[in-house]
Amino acid sequence: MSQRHILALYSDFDKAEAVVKELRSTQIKGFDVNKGLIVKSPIEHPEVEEFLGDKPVHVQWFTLGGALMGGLLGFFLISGAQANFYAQIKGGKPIVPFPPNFVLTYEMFILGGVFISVLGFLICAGLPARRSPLYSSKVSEDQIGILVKSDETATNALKAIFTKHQALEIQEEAGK
Amino acid sequence: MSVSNLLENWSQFRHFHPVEDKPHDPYKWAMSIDLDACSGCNACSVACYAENNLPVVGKEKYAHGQAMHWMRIEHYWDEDVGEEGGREFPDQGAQFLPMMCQQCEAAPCETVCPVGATNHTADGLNSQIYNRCIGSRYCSANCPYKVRYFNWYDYPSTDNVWPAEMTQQLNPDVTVRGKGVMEKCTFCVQRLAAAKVTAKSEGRIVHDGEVQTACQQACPTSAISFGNLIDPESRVHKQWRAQQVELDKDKQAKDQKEGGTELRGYRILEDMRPYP
Amino acid sequence: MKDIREDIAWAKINQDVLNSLENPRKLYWVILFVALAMLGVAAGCEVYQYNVGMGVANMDNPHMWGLYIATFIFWIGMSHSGTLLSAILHLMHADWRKPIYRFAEAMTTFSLMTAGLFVAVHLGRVWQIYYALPYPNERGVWPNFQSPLLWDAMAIFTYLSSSILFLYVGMIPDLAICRDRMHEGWRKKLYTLLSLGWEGTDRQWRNFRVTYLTIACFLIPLAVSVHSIVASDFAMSQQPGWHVTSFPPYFVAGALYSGCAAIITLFIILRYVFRFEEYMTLPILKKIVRLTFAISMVWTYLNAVEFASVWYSHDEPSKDVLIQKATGTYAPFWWAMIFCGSVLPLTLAFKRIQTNIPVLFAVSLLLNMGMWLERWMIVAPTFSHGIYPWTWDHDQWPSFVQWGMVFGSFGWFTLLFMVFCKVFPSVSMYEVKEMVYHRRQATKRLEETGKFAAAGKGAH
Amino acid sequence: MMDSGFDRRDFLKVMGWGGATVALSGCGNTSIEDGKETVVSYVEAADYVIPGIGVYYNSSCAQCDAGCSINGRVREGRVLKLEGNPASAINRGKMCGLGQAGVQHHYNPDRIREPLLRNGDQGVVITWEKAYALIAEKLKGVSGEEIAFLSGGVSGHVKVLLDNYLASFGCKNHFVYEALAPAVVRAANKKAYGVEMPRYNINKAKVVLSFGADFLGAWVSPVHFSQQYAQFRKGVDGQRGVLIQVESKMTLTGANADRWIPVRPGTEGILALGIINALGTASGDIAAAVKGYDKVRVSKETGVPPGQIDKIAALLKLRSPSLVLVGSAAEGYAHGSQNAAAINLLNQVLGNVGKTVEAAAAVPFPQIVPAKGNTAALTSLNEGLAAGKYKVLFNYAANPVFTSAGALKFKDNMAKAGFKVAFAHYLDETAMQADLVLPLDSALEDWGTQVPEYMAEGAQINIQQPLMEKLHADTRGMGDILLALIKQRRPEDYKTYEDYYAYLRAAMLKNKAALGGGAKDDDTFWNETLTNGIIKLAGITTALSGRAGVAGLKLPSPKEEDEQYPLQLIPSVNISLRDGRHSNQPWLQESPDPLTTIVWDSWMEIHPRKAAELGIVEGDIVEVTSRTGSIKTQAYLFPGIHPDAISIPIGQGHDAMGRYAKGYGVNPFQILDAVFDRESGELAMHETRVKVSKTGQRVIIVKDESAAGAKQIREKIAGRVSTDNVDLSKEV
Repeated sequence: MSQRHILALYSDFDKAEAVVKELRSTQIKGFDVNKGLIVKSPIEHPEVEEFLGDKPVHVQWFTLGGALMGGLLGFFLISGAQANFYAQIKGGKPIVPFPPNFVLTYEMFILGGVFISVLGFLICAGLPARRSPLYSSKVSEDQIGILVKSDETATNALKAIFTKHQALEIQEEAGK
Repeated sequence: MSVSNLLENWSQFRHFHPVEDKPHDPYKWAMSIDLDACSGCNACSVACYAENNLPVVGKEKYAHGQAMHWMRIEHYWDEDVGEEGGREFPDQGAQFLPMMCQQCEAAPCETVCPVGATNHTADGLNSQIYNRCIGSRYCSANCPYKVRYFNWYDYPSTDNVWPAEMTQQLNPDVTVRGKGVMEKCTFCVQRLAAAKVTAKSEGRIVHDGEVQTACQQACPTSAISFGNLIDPESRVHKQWRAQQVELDKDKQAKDQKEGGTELRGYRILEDMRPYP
Repeated sequence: MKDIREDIAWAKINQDVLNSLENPRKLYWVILFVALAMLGVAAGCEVYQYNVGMGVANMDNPHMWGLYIATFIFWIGMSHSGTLLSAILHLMHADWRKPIYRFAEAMTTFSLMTAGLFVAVHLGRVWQIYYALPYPNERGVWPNFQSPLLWDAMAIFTYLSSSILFLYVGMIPDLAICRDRMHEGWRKKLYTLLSLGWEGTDRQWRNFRVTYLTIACFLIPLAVSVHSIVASDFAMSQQPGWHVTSFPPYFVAGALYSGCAAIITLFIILRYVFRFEEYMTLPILKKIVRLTFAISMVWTYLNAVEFASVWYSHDEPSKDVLIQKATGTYAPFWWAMIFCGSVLPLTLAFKRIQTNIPVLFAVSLLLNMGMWLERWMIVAPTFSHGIYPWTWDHDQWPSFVQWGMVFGSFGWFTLLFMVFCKVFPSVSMYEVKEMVYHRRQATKRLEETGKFAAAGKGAH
Repeated sequence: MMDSGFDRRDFLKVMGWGGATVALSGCGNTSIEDGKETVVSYVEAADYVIPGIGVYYNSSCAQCDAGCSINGRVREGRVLKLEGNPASAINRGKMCGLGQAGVQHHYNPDRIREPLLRNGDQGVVITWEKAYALIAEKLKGVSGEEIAFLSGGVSGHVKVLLDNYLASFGCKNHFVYEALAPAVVRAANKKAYGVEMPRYNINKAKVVLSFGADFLGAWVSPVHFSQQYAQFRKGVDGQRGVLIQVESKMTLTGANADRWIPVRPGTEGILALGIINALGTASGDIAAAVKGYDKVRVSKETGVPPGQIDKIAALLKLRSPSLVLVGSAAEGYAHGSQNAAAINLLNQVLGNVGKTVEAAAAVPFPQIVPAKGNTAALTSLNEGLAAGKYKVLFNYAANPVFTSAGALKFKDNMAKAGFKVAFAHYLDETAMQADLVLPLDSALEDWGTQVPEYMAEGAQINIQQPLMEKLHADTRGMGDILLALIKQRRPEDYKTYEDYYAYLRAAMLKNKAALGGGAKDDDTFWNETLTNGIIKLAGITTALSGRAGVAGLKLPSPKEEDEQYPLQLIPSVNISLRDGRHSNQPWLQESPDPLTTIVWDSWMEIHPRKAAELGIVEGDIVEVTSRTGSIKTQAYLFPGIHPDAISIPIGQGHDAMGRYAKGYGVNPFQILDAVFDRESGELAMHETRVKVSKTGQRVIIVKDESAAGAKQIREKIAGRVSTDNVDLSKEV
């Protein structure tokens, strides 16, 4: 059974919210609201997250891991280099002096945190990504897009819902 | 690099302080200068130029303060002479003070070098690795005595520093430094190294007086003593003891007050600076 | 007065900002050309210095460091307010930062790049600069991790890379807009590549929000640590005038101060050159000016604290250095610094001045000059009046090479910055949209609850 | 010299035997290559070259007349550094900066490399054969009276050859000229003690009262005196010696004194008499002679407070033996001999003669004892030249065009000589005036013997031997040149000597017994001599004469104020530049003057008070004008000078002598008036009166000390010993 995409564009969040609510409340065969619904918006909008329901974000775990890894790596690299490779007394200080190593560890901690966070972001957000089959450049301007993926059978029902809520435009994947 | 190696070194180096835990053994080079004998004649300085291939920078660069005298003779006048309201004449002359790298035990220059080009050697010297130096000049900025000299120019290729004939005088045991590196008094490390090798091949340590620095050798009043501080028979050791100077003190308390034994100079008495 | 018009259409925002990428005023090209010429001066000086030796810069013993290090600190300092505006204000949900934070972040990045160049210029053997990197090698030779200079290198590397990432991550939605709006050509390709296929899906936004917040959280302590470490270059040394406990906060305050002043300057320039009057509005400027004023007072206080602690201490050499600063060769510069840094900002307390663009432009430049002088006054007098009396009062006036390099660094910075503004949107489009949206919502709610007064803060 | 027979390689074979004891670094036998300055490639090095091992050879320092023995480090055939020879009683292994710079004399890029013949303003390179032939030609038909030979102080076998050469013409015109020799003091000593230069035992004295004798700096034998000084400071009986220095301009010695006493220029003798008076121990005619010199008068005339005179007298009485020295500052006046006599009298009154002033030993070979230079010789030569007496003028080891008083107009007079030959290392000012310039070997490439003028312990003859192969092929040793010249005159007597080396060796071996090598065979003796670098002899000692009378002692009161020329010019002697013959050694140029730390230039020292009167600040370019001429230099404010005097150092201001000397500073000799010591006829160096005017220009003085003048403001960096009983030392 083939899947089809439909994109509907709305001019404001209220309408989009209403659409999403309706989609949730209506049982349409061949359309899973949890899997087949993507909302595209031009701005970061907390309400969107609210009406879409709780979806977990995992970036912070990357951050934690990265920061710890950076810090540990930094400290052991530095101490190891001092103690093993470069055993020279400087300024009457111990060979492996803690205070300067802490400073560097701190920097490495941040460096690791930032780098791995960004990496985590790319992974979690699925970037870089191929463009989805239906996209309107209006989404990056001022309109809210609702992209649904469903069986062919559900198409009409979905379209009806979109139209009901005064979609500015409905795009449909070319039929197969 | 093995883990055991690392751990072993680590525990050892955590306690590594040159003054307390690990005495320099068997050498700890040290110098003392009898300021009362020093007449300020500059012989040491010229001897240093001769021994260590120091460039003569010429008037213009000297005017810019770019002279390379590892050993410089300073003089200090009494405060009020010649000033308004002061005495008309000094009733004594200047106090001369030969100044060269103090080879600090806890050297401020060593910690700050970003590339580790300056280090403390096991025999108590503050070494400078010319090859490693990148010329950040932080060491000099942090040197309390300002006895580090930077190669502002490429002296070997500068006119009239070493014309062809004069290059023949250059001491082959000492590097001619190129532009952009820091240099300073080495306690004539080339002589020390040679003496140590000789002594080692004969299965002994270097005797007192066996090796002299160029300045010490030249000094007409023998004001400069140089030797191995560890060696209880060395002149330096005896002088230090007589003057009640101790390496690991940062303030040299005397049991007699002014008069009997005048204390040692090097005067940054504060934190963490025991001298070699 | 409102920070921004609330009825501004989103499409117009896109259009206005994108327009800046292609149609700036003519002045843009003038600035670009001047910057290029200034950079040429510096390049000439560097070639000369590289070939002949550091001596041509007129440094000597004890004046081992000159304007290079002073200007290095200046540029590092400048970078801090980008972080301040974008990260701190982001965490505090001050939404007026939104139209201006992008260029502030760019300023951070480019001033760090400028500062990095000074490290290279300053080195006696710049061709061996890689010795300072902790790269593994067969001989087991590592840099000296005890050196504050190495901390510096590390901190700056961290800061620079984090800033670039922060700038980039925050720009991805805008790059997507550019991608969508731009006609075919190299720009389109560039934006397509850089926008990573951003489509504004809910999943992307969700992760984006968390990531941006996380990096902002990291960036704040990082920024503080960076300038503390730069301060450590001095505070960790044993020289009088440098060995000051209060240096790290003092440096950070100075950094924020000079950065804010620079933001005012660039704000005024961008507003004019790229026709951003709609976005970089006077109320926002006013807010920055007030912030600057507050920081200037913090700086003044820390300055006073430093003097006072020296004054009441028993550290004679430090006292001498202070007296030398106020009365010696450097006195004119020192007093100019006090004037520019502490007296002049008092004018910013006047409301009329807070929105007077020509006056602000002049004042902001003078503030920056004051801050540059501050850095110089930290570096130079200590050399001319260190612990060791033999080298006292040996003054060394920097040669044209040093001045040329300092002069050229401004050209370099301007060049990078201006090119950036032409290639990337210097106003964050999506965030201005958010700002407009939220303000509108807030106004609507206020209208509903019948409260018409107090339109000031954005609502959330 | 090395044409055939005994060549360098043979010499080295011998040296390898004798030098084994010298080779401090152990198993060293190195080669001095005979191939010019070709560096031996390590890849194909000869078996006996051990790269990296330095070998040491003893020789003698020729930088000044003190006669220090040196120990040169030779590596891969190049001399690298000079150290002192510990065996010498004079310098005991020590060296001054001037001596260290000897290698720069040797390697100086401005040395003359070929004989030069004047052609207009140009010097044309000629061969040695041509040069010798030319000299022979010019001397043909010239009588002995028409030849003049001007030289610096010479001793040893060069002197013998020189004397013989001149004798072959019947020429008695050997003018021995040294610009800075203590000639007046010698004369006064001769009168007081019966010898020109007794031995001073500074180390045995408890108090040293020095009237302008810069014995730590540039006076007579500074390295030797410096060692004595160090012992003197430690004290004879544990009591630290006290040094009092009386002079108008502070010298290096003055700067080391416990009490520095500025006197009005020229009144040193009066002060000495005043001290004798204050001592009150003299009797007889001495007491009578000093009767008039009471404290009040002396104080008025010398400017020294009466209390100070009492203190000195008390100290001298308290601590005996003491030593009174008379130096150049006291002798440089028209009444210099009187000053010196008065000061020597003080030694007698204090009973120091025989204790701290002892008889010195002399070398028992009168032919080789040094011919001592003085300035009176130049004056008489100058007169002769002015009168056009001389057809041929030889010049060796002196630079009178540079060092003669401007008022003598020596340069103009020299032009009147028919043919002028200069034996020189560099084209100095005098060589520039010569018609024929013959290049000399440096002291490190030449053979020779040297007899120090000032003998430390016993007598000694210094051996000078080459430390390396000649740097330039076409230079010759002075001995070789003289030998070649003398062969022109007396071929029969000298034909057995291939070169100077052969002559020297033969001459020394002939006196083997007298030189202490009686039992040894020739080669052993010779090798040992070369190895040691010195020959120590018992020497002959003339006992010091009892006491000098006060007859003829007449000291003029200080002059009235001179309205037109209000200041006294003191040309000061710099420790490393001396009379300017070494100004082309860059180490010395860059070695700061100890008191002012100025380098590469001249300066005028002036008392701050006087400077304030004249509105002069440091760095002002001032014009110093005397009756003879004027020079411009920078002003340096210096409290260690009497306000009635200014001082300009000697040694700079060359307009020849190569890149390191030419064009730096000014030459105060140029403006010296022709005033002479009435008794000895020596030039009174300090008698020129000058006026100082500002030119309006100002420069920043190039010096090492900080602009603040190196005062210790806070805690003292260098501790200071204020009185006599503190033993100060400093650790690094």
